[in-house]
Amino acid sequence: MSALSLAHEPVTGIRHGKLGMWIFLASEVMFFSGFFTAFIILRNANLSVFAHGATELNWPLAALNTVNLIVSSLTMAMSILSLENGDKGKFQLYLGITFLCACGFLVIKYIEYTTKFSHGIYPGTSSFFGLYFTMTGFHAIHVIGGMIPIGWMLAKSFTKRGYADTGRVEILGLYWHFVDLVWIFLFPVLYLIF
Amino acid sequence: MFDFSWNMLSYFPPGISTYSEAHDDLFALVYWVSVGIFMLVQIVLVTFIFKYRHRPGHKSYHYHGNNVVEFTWTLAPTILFAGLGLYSDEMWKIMKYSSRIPTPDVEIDVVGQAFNWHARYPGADGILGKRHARYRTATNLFGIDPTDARGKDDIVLTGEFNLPVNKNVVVHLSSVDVLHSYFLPNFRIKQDAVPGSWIDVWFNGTKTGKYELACAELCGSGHYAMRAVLNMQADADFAKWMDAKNAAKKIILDAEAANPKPVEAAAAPAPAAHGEGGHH
Amino acid sequence: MEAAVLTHEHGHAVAHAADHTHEHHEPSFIRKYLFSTDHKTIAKQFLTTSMFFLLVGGAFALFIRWQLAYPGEPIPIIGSWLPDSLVSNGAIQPGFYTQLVTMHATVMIFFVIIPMATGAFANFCIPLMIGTDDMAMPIVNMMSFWLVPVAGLTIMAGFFVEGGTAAAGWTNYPPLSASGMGHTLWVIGVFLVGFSSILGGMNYVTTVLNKRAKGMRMFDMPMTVWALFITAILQTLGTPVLAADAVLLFVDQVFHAGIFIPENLLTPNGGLFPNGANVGTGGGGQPVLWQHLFWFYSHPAVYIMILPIMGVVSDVLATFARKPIYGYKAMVFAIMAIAFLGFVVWGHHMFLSGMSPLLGTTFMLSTIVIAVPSSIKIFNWLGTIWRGDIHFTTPNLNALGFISTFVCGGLSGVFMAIGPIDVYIHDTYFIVAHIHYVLFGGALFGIFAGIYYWFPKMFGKMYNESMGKFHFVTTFITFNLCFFPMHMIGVGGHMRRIHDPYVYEFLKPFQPINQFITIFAILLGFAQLILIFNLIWSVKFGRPAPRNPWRANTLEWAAPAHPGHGNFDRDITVYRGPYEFASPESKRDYLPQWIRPAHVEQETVAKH
Amino acid sequence: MAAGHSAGEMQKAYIKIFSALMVFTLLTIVAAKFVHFPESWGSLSTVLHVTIGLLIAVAKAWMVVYVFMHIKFDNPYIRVFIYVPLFLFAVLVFALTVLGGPTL
Repeated sequence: MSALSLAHEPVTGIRHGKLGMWIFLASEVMFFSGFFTAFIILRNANLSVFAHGATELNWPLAALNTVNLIVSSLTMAMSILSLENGDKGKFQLYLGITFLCACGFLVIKYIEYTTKFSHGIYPGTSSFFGLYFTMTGFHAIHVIGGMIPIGWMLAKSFTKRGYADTGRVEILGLYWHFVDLVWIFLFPVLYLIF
Repeated sequence: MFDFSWNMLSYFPPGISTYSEAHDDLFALVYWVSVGIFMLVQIVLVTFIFKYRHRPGHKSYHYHGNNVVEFTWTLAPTILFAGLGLYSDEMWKIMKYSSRIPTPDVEIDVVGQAFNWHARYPGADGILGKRHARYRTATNLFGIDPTDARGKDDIVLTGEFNLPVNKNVVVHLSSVDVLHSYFLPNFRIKQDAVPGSWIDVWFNGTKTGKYELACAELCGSGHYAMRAVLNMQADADFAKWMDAKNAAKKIILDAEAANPKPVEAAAAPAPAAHGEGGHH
Repeated sequence: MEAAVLTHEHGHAVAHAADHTHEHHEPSFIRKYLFSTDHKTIAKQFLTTSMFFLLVGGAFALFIRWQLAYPGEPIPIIGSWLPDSLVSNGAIQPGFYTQLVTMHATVMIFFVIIPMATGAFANFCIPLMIGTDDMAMPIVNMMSFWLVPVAGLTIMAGFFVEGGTAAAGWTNYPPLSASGMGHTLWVIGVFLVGFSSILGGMNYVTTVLNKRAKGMRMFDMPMTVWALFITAILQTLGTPVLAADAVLLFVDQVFHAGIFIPENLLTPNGGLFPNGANVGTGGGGQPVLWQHLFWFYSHPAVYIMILPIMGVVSDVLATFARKPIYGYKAMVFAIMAIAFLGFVVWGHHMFLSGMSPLLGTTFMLSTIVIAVPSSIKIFNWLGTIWRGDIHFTTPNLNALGFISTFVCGGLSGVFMAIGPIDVYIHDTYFIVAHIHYVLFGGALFGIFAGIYYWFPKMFGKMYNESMGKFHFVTTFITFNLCFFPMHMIGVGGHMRRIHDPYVYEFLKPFQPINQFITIFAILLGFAQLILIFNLIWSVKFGRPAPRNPWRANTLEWAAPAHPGHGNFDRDITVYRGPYEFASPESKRDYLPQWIRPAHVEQETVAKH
Repeated sequence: MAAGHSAGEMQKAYIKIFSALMVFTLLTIVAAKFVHFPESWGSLSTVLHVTIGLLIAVAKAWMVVYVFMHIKFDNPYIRVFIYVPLFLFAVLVFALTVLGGPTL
């Protein structure tokens, strides 16, 4: 039985997880496409409401978060590179920075949300804020979803056995860059242009 | 057991609008094309099933197909169906393009409300007053602008409407709560009433009589009973009916003018017939 | 806690294994049947779950039919068991009726046909037919299944909340669906089942691309795998849009943001609809936006339900006509064309929605073009049985029945594609007839064909052939007598989703037809018990199946009669296409994909 | 690791992209918040703001995908997973805005 050679190299030469992640990301693009389409249609129908809504948002905080995510993207890419070079210390350092950036992102998001609530602004305030909370909320869920495996890999790398699955870190990297990518669009669309 | 006919076309309710005949002809065309293809495929299928059934010693023909044949039976349906589509586009334009709506002889507003149809006639001045959603209340379903004098004499009716025959009728259609669909089977008309927008529907009825107006979009538990009656009248009869309505409205308006307390207009909607509980 | 239970059960299983002198290390019951990562077990889980939901959805349908035939009369037997909130004196109340039509469609689409086609068949067939041991991501696969019962329970829980379950039709159009706990549960359930679909889809695409057996090119794959592969692409790209739509509706339901709800709407009580738009700063929401996003998924979903079935039918027909598929590549390209066009035709569900008529013209033309690849498939199936050697086994009967009914369903679709005709037949029983000809006559007959065809491999037993044939014949006859007359009352203007049609004068003459339909609907429903009995009986008492009972060519028949974990007991290399029936190279009338050319030569007859 | 590229090269590429992303972020803020078009331009000014903002966002996204997500170095086959959903998104938006806009 064990002599069977059914399990062979991936036909496409791309690891299952990576291929699966790309398909998942394609799916994610469609998910956010739904939100962006709704945003475009409702914005065109209610220009003044959306313009007014955007002025209520705190764009400097969002800009800070943009920088936050760009830095985390860089460190994520560097951490993969370090792991491929076998540099465990640098891997931990870069992945650690990525994790911290993600935490920082969530803290800033928390400040933004609570400020809105204290001003009496909720998702039900208008269709603009309905979309704002939905889109940034789902983005934040994606950030949390990325932090779990980042944290796990980081913790694992401090154990005796360490962590050396570069393939998995690369897959995680793809996901993390996608999260950055969504924010790259959310930032101007929600905060800047109207 | 019942009146049964193989001819599906015989089930149509009598058509009485200017384009119902053209509509039914288009339907008949698609129907006979479909019946032709359907019979062809079924006959071929049954023939093959019978002719090529398994018998001992019989071996099938090892054959993978032929590109010329594939090309032919790709091209033929493409021409057929694309032709059908292009041909029908004219009918679509007549029914739906607002640029193709003829000059209206009669213009009314219609709104759906779970589970009733309401119509607004222009009243004595022959002009519908301005309306906007922000004026809408449970007693002012059309959102008639109270500041517009032309709207004062507008007449609102529920459940039963009269319209003249051989006139271009344009209905401005909307809804005050959920989606409804304005379905006049005899006129071959159906259009969703969408809350938040006004959609124009037009028809020209050619026969007098009482016809049914149905709601075709699920709008709650009372949806099934969201029925109204459309009374198509000869010109003179319609004018007489309209005059009577205008006179009645004038009495109310006069009383309102004399009495500082506003008299509840006859326009207030009747309580929904089947609306108990209704919406979840 | 979970882990504790697992180890506990595990210990038991090991003890049992020792008792029964099992040779191999036997996984615990939970690992083996509940949280298994084996694709065949997951396929069986999908199959049993959707069979269960088939009965539930079927029961709902019979309630609906009873009301249409005998409005106001108590439902026989069951009527007295139902609570007074749903029935009065045993007769269905209008509110309950709208819940029934909603739940019938929701259950049948999201919990029967989609899980059956893309859950049971995809899971069972893909790894076996491409000659591999399991899916690319077995744990993702397991999650994909377990989301389905969770979603099902979420939606079913609606029956027990205040106001009842969702009652706005399976399309759940707002503003009607924008309030009420039942609708919120519906939205959550659909989100979950959509997530299951996405996870399944990414797994199937990866598996097909990455795990094909040695020597198997894409164009060596059986039609079933091709169809499932393209379907999986539709699932991964279409479903997230529905998920986004569901999230936005949820935001409207819970926070009243006014995304789909325009300004100043009235509730049925005459008050203002709770809505961000009403507080002055808000904008007007757009009910039609929901429809666009919904149909952007749900039109491709129609193909998610039918494409896998087309693949299954192609395989079954080729096997039992003992003949290669006619125009294999044309069939593959037709599937691709259907999938592509499926994404650009959603608007034909919305001819009456008040969208721009220019968009109507566009969608009318794109929709009508989709008839072309569908007819290519029909012609190729006819070409496949042409000069064949047709064996009338139960799977083949169902496949032939599929062609017969699918032609009807496809042609009635042309009526809907043409805008001006759709204006009249939209939301009438003509549509109901069409959807049942496509999804019952099409998808379900194909599913039956597939269940019978792969039953021997799935359970290692043969099903009972006479019972199978009896099931087909009764189903085929009652199906047609039940659904064909719906076209006629549809042309007569009979609206769908109405609790009592006879409040309308022009529908009163149709009551006898409705009674006729109901009688055959009941017979059709009970005919399905034959299938269920046959399956259960055969799993227990069926005759053991041989390895390749149908003398078929595809790789699943190279596996042992009842394959265990890992599927195959021999190395699999593919040497030729999947449909080499009656090949002159071989003495036998079939030539499996896995037979070495050297081995074939030993039995080759002299070439002429 | 991307075949044929040394770690040093990759690191340089990452830093370059990172700097470009930072500059573009600054640019988008300046364009949106500190560049004002004349009042007389009316709605054209909004259109310009939206266009500039989206163009910068697309450029940034492209850089992330191309270098950080290794599209530049990886199997070209993976690009399908980007193009197909973008095409579908375009279809959706085109239908709803361009075709769905006019009432005829």
